[in-house]
Amino acid sequence: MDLIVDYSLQGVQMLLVVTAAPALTGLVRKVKARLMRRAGPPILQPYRDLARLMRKEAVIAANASWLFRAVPYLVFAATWVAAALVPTFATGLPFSWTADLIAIIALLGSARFLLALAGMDVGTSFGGIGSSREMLIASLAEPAMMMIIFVLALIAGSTQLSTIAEFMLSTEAGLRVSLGLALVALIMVAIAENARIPVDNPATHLELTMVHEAMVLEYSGRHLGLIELSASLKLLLYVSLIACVFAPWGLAPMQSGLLSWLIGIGTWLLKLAVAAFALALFETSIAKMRVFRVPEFLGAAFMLGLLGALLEFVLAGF
Amino acid sequence: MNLSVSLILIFAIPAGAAAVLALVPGYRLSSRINMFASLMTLAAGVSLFFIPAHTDNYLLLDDLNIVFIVLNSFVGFTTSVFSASYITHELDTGRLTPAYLRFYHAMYQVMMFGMNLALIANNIGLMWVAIELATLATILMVGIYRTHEALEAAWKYFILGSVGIGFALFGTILVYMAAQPVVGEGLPAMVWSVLVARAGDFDPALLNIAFIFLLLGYGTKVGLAPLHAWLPDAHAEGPTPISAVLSGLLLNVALYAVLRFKMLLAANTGALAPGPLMMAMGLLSLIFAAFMLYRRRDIKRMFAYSSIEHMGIIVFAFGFGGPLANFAGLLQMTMHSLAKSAIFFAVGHIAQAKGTQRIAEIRGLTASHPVLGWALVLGVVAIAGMPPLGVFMSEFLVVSSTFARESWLAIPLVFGLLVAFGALMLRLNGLAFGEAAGSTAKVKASYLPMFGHLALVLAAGVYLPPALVLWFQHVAGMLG
Amino acid sequence: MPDLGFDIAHMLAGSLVLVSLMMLYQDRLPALINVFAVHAMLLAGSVAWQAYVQDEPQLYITSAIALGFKGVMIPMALRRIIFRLGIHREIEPVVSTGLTMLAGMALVALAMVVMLRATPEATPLAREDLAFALSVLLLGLLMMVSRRNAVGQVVGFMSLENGLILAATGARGMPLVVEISVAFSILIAFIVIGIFLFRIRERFDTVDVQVLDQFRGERP
Amino acid sequence: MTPVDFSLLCNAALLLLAPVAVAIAAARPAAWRAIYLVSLVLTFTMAGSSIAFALSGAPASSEIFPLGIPWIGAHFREDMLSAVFLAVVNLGAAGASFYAIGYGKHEAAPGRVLPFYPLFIAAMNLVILSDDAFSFLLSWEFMSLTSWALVMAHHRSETNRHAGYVYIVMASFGTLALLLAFGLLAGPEGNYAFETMRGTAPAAAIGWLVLLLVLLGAGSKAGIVPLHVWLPLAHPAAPSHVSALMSGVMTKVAIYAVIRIIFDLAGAPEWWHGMVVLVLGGITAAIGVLHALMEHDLKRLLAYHTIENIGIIFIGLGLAMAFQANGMGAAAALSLTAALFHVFNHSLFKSLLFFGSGAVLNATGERDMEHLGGLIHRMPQTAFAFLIGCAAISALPPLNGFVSEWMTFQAILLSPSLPQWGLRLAVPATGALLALSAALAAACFVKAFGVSFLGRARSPAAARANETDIWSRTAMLIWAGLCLLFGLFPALAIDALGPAVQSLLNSRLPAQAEIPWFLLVPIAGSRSSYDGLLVFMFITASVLLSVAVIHLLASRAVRRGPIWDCGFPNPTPLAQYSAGSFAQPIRRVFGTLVFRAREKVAMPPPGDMAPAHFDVDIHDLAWEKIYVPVAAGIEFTAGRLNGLQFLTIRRYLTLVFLALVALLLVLAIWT
Repeated sequence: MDLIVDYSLQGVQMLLVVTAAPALTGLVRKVKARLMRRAGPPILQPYRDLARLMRKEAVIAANASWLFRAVPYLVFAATWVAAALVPTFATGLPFSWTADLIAIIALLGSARFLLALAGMDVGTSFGGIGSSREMLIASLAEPAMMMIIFVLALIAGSTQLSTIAEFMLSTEAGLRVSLGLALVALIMVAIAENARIPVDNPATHLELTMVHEAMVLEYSGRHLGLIELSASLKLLLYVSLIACVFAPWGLAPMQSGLLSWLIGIGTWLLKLAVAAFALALFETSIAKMRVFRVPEFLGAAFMLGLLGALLEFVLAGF
Repeated sequence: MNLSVSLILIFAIPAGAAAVLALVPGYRLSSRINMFASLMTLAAGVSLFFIPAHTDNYLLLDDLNIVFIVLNSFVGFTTSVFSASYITHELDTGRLTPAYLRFYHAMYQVMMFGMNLALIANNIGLMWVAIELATLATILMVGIYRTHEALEAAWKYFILGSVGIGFALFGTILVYMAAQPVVGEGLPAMVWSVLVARAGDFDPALLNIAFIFLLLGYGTKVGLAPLHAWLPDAHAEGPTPISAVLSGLLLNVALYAVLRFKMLLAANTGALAPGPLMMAMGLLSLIFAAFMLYRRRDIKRMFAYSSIEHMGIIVFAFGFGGPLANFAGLLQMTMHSLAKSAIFFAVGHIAQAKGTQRIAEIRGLTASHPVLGWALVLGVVAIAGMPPLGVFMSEFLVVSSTFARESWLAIPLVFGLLVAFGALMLRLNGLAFGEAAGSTAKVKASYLPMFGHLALVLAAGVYLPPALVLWFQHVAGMLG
Repeated sequence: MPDLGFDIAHMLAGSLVLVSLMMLYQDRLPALINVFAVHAMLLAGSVAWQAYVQDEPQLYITSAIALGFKGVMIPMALRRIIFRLGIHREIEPVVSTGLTMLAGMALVALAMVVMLRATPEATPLAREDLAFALSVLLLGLLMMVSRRNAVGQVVGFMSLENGLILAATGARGMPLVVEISVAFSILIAFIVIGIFLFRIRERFDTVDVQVLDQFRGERP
Repeated sequence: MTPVDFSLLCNAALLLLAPVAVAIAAARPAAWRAIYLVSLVLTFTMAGSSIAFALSGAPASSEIFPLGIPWIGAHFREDMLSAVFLAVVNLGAAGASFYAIGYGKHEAAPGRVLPFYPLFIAAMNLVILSDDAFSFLLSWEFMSLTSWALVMAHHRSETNRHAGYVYIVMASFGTLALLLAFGLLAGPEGNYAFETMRGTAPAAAIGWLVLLLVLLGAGSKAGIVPLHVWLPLAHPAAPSHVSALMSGVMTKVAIYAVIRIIFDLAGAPEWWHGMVVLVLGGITAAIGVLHALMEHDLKRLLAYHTIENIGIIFIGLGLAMAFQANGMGAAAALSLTAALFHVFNHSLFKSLLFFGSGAVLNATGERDMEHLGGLIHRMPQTAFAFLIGCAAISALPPLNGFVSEWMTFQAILLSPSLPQWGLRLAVPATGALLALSAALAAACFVKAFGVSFLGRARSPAAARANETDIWSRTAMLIWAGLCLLFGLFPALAIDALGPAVQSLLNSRLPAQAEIPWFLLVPIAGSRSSYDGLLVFMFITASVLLSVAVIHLLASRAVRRGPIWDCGFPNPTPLAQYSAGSFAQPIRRVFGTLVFRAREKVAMPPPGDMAPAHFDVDIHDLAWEKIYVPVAAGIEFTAGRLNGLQFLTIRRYLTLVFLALVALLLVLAIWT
């Protein structure tokens, strides 16, 4: 019986993330539009976009390979699995042991690897530019992320997200400088990873500044739909990640009842909304930076993370 | 038949053969006689294993010189085989005339006579005479082509060699002077076995000076830097069989003399330790020759410098002393003789095939002459101290025993080895590989001596027969 | 008698050193050859005296060789060579004569220091003789390295060899001395007549070793 | 028959194969396949027997022959550690042989490859089996020699000859350094048998010297920075199956040497020894991958990645040393297991990638990626296998490369409990370098795969390429399958490594195979866990689900059209993003620091129709700051001393004279 409940909980989480993801994107867009004194599309617009894209026939370049067609599915699957492994409303789900934080980040890395390859498949200059820049950003963001993971793992003694969240909920955690550093760094990484302003602009098709969009330029139809959904999922994943580590309130512990799960879902949605507002506010108040400033941006994130890690390493003995 | 007669035979056969060869006009016959006489000498040398140690006022047979004699007669024999095929080509190209060949063969045996006599002599005066005889014979051989370069090399060899002769004689006289008050006047004071037995009572200071002169005198023949100058040119300009004999034999004979006197000094507690001097000169030769290898343009001259390098290692090992280093020195000497003469065999044919000795004009040998080319590769790899060839084992022992006792001394040693290695491989790269240059004409070569030597070196790198090991260990113990 | 024997031997050996130094000082070939003849004659005297003192009659042979061969024949031959080649005018020492003399003095001093310290128990005769012989040897070598001309070098080599004979005869009862002196004489004859003049002149028309040096190996 | 006897027998057969190969090359060149077939059978049986031995956990078996140094003899021994490395070597060799059965057809000079190939494999095996210093070094140098001969197989190219030269000199340098290390361990009595070395731990004072010499000796073979310069030259120069062996396997033999000496022979390590190794590993990883990114030659790129992976392995080894020095057995076991597992994984995917590059080389005649492109259409199976290899080496889940890197990270995260300050600072810094190199590796392989296999063909040769032969393809696909297999079931390998780790550290990871779902739990479940199988199953399920949903409920129509490219498609393939342009952003970020990279743009003046030129200067600082000066120094000394060949006789006499005077002076002064 417990087993069925456990598994269905996991199923719920999987469904939850995939359904909530477009809404998060829609909310961010809506808030941004409102902040710019535009009406903006409705929050549910991304769902309609997705539905339309899915129904359309896919136009593929004549020389596209099988890889080009397989990548959207693979990217979506990897991102989805990764997102489903981050605790959203409850910790200790049965499959949360499958992958710890390092593996989740690596899964995202797999997705990005494939997407970057797809960008190069047709053999265009835009695809190449996008892949190249995406990998540059990733190669700087991943070490920074790893430093953040170090900090968390050192504090919580684990890289398992459920354990970290439970530790953060307990009183032992307290306020630490290194945690603050890690939070700032994590936000910076999240911005870069999700191709948000100031690193990239998800709304632009202005060639020279594109990163993510340049990479997926050749996609259309259901393939594009899957990639957009993956992007939304990734945003959701990072928000959930920040939420579960730095704001773990409301997370249902293991073996708890229906009520706490509902509370968990409720608080999680609330957190998403707050994050969407914050993100929109941040994006509207800042200008996109030049691509070659990105290393500095991520370098700062890396330094913050390293600083946090060093602090923890050095203090660990006391 | 009483085998003791082979004590006499090992130098009597060459002497007789020299006399015969001086009279035989046909070069085909004389090269056969040369081979046969060398084979007989080898047989006599091998038979020495079966007779008891011998000591009288003139001749000495102990475990130390058997090693040298057998090695000497063996390489002498294989070189005579190689020489037979080599010389024919020289006659064809007109570099030598039949008259000169007659002289050449006679001198070859004179040289063997001198070397074997030097090795078996118990009398230091006799040894001196014999070594000088061998030297003079080689000087004549070096100049045999009568080109400007050959004459110049012979002249240089002659002058430097004569000074060396003088030094060695002075050293010998000093040893006599040291021995005379103890042993008494006359012949016994020049008999090595007597000297070494009573060396403890000699005047140490006189022995010291004597050793310096002997080291410099015989060291000139060994080719130790800075006394080496004759060696590269003599190797480069003489006929290749002579280069092989010089590197493979004459250097060893001179080294043998140094070793004998080292033992004499070691037997006197008051005398200075000969080791450090030998080690210093050995290291100097090694490092100097290693650097000199880089700029060589003549293939034979390059391998001559490699001989200097190896003699440096060997002298270093003997100077270092102790059973392990002495063993390593003996092994290194044997391996070097075999490998270096094999290289010269290959180089001789290569130079004949390509019509030049210039390194720059010999390229891609493994492509144009696969057998010769790979033989050269194998030889150079052996001489550079790569496994599984024998030099690797001896260098392993030299370096590791040095490192175990005097760690810091291993650093210049290793440095020199590495520098020399770099140079040899650099040249090998150009010689054996790349697009073939020059003539690709087939050459009639006798591969047997070459591959015979290399096979021995290869076998020794993996497996040393216990009898040989015991023998070498015993000799290493004698050397102290 | 031992005293007198020692004194005379000492005097003869000492004069050999002196003559060696004189040879260093000569800068003309004919004069050098003359001084060398004196050197050889002194050696002959010394050897003869040793033969007498040691009662070793065979040493008279060595003495005779020194006198006849090195004191007379070789100098004559050399003189003929240099006159025929027209190089009798002068020789060019590489370093100045003064410096060479100074170096010679230093070498003699070194020989003395090394030898006299070396043989406290040896008979004084042998000891002094050896010291002088070493000096002569070193001076001969110095001569060889300070002369550019081949004749000068040969003379240097011969005086070196005179030192050897001096040492050998000074060694009481040393066997083979005569044989060695004969062998050395042949060697010198070899140098002077055989290889040297025959081959070198055949090829190079001069006996200046520097010309030979042009054919050192490998120079492009 | 004991395991060691069996392995020795197989190796003897391999050694005997060489003369057969010579005969074949001379008499019946058509029969070349036999060599590879026999090598395949022999190595495969050896791999099987050593795996069986490693799993059995049986005691070591040894053998002494009266060979080598007479009074020591040739000692051979197969214990758990050697069994692990024998498995790695022979599995790699079996793969290479299998591949070569097809690939060898294209070999221009089989006579220069066939005889040395079995010798090379045997030499590597013998290094691992050796149990005394002499046999070890003999096999070690023989391994260098035979691989040098293989590098020189294509000797007509100047680059290859240069590569061979640099290689053999570095190899000799390494051997001499190892010789000195063994000299230290053997002590003045010359106890060269490992048996006696094990018994007598060296004095603490020389421990650092042993470490230094081992790092110089084995490190130069493994390719740690700055001793790596020969590696990107030599590995690509050899025929591709040999490159796979050199990169995938021979470097592992060097790792074996490090482990054998440091963990087994040299006694307990000091903590800062671990730190040195760790930091070197981190630097090596980062420098290696950055060089790889700048490289456009496919095989050289792979060779530089070998350097990176060696760095990762060294990080694991350094951690193990540091933990072991502090008595933290479990953590040390984790680190060492991670390192060993990475050794195994790297041998798999690096061989695979070299196989792929060999296939590309054969099909197109090109190693330069700027002339490739679009090969995925022409060589789909090769492309697929190569892609798996790329993903594995980029440490992407669910493949095997990720597992070992993940374990290394887990080991790094255990380091706060280390007491030393130096380590506490060095470990996170190294972790950052490790993370950086992992991310850069992914970038690099996007470039490698993207430029070579994707896009449009940049040269006619690439456009005409044909899929490679069946043997090579099968070898590649099997190896790709292995990469996946050990990504999904890492517990298989990790448990097999257990006895070896146990024998070295006296502690090991808990057995993983009993945990359900093949979950990997190195320390404790609450701390960290990873399950490649489940991840893979989830992804597969998600893919299937989304394909099904979309195809059933939405559209499945596809239309092929022209390239869109934002409306400006350029028909010439040269307008594609090239390898150089792909690497440009990263070069901008790291280039000035690591390579002193300079970009030169020669833009013609307005109106001039001449094409603009763009050049990049990349410098290998290790080469320029260490090797070039050393070579110049030797050259200079040789030049100065060379004058001594051309002196006059008088001057030579002067030398003799001075030597005499000097010695007499010494005598006068000293006595």
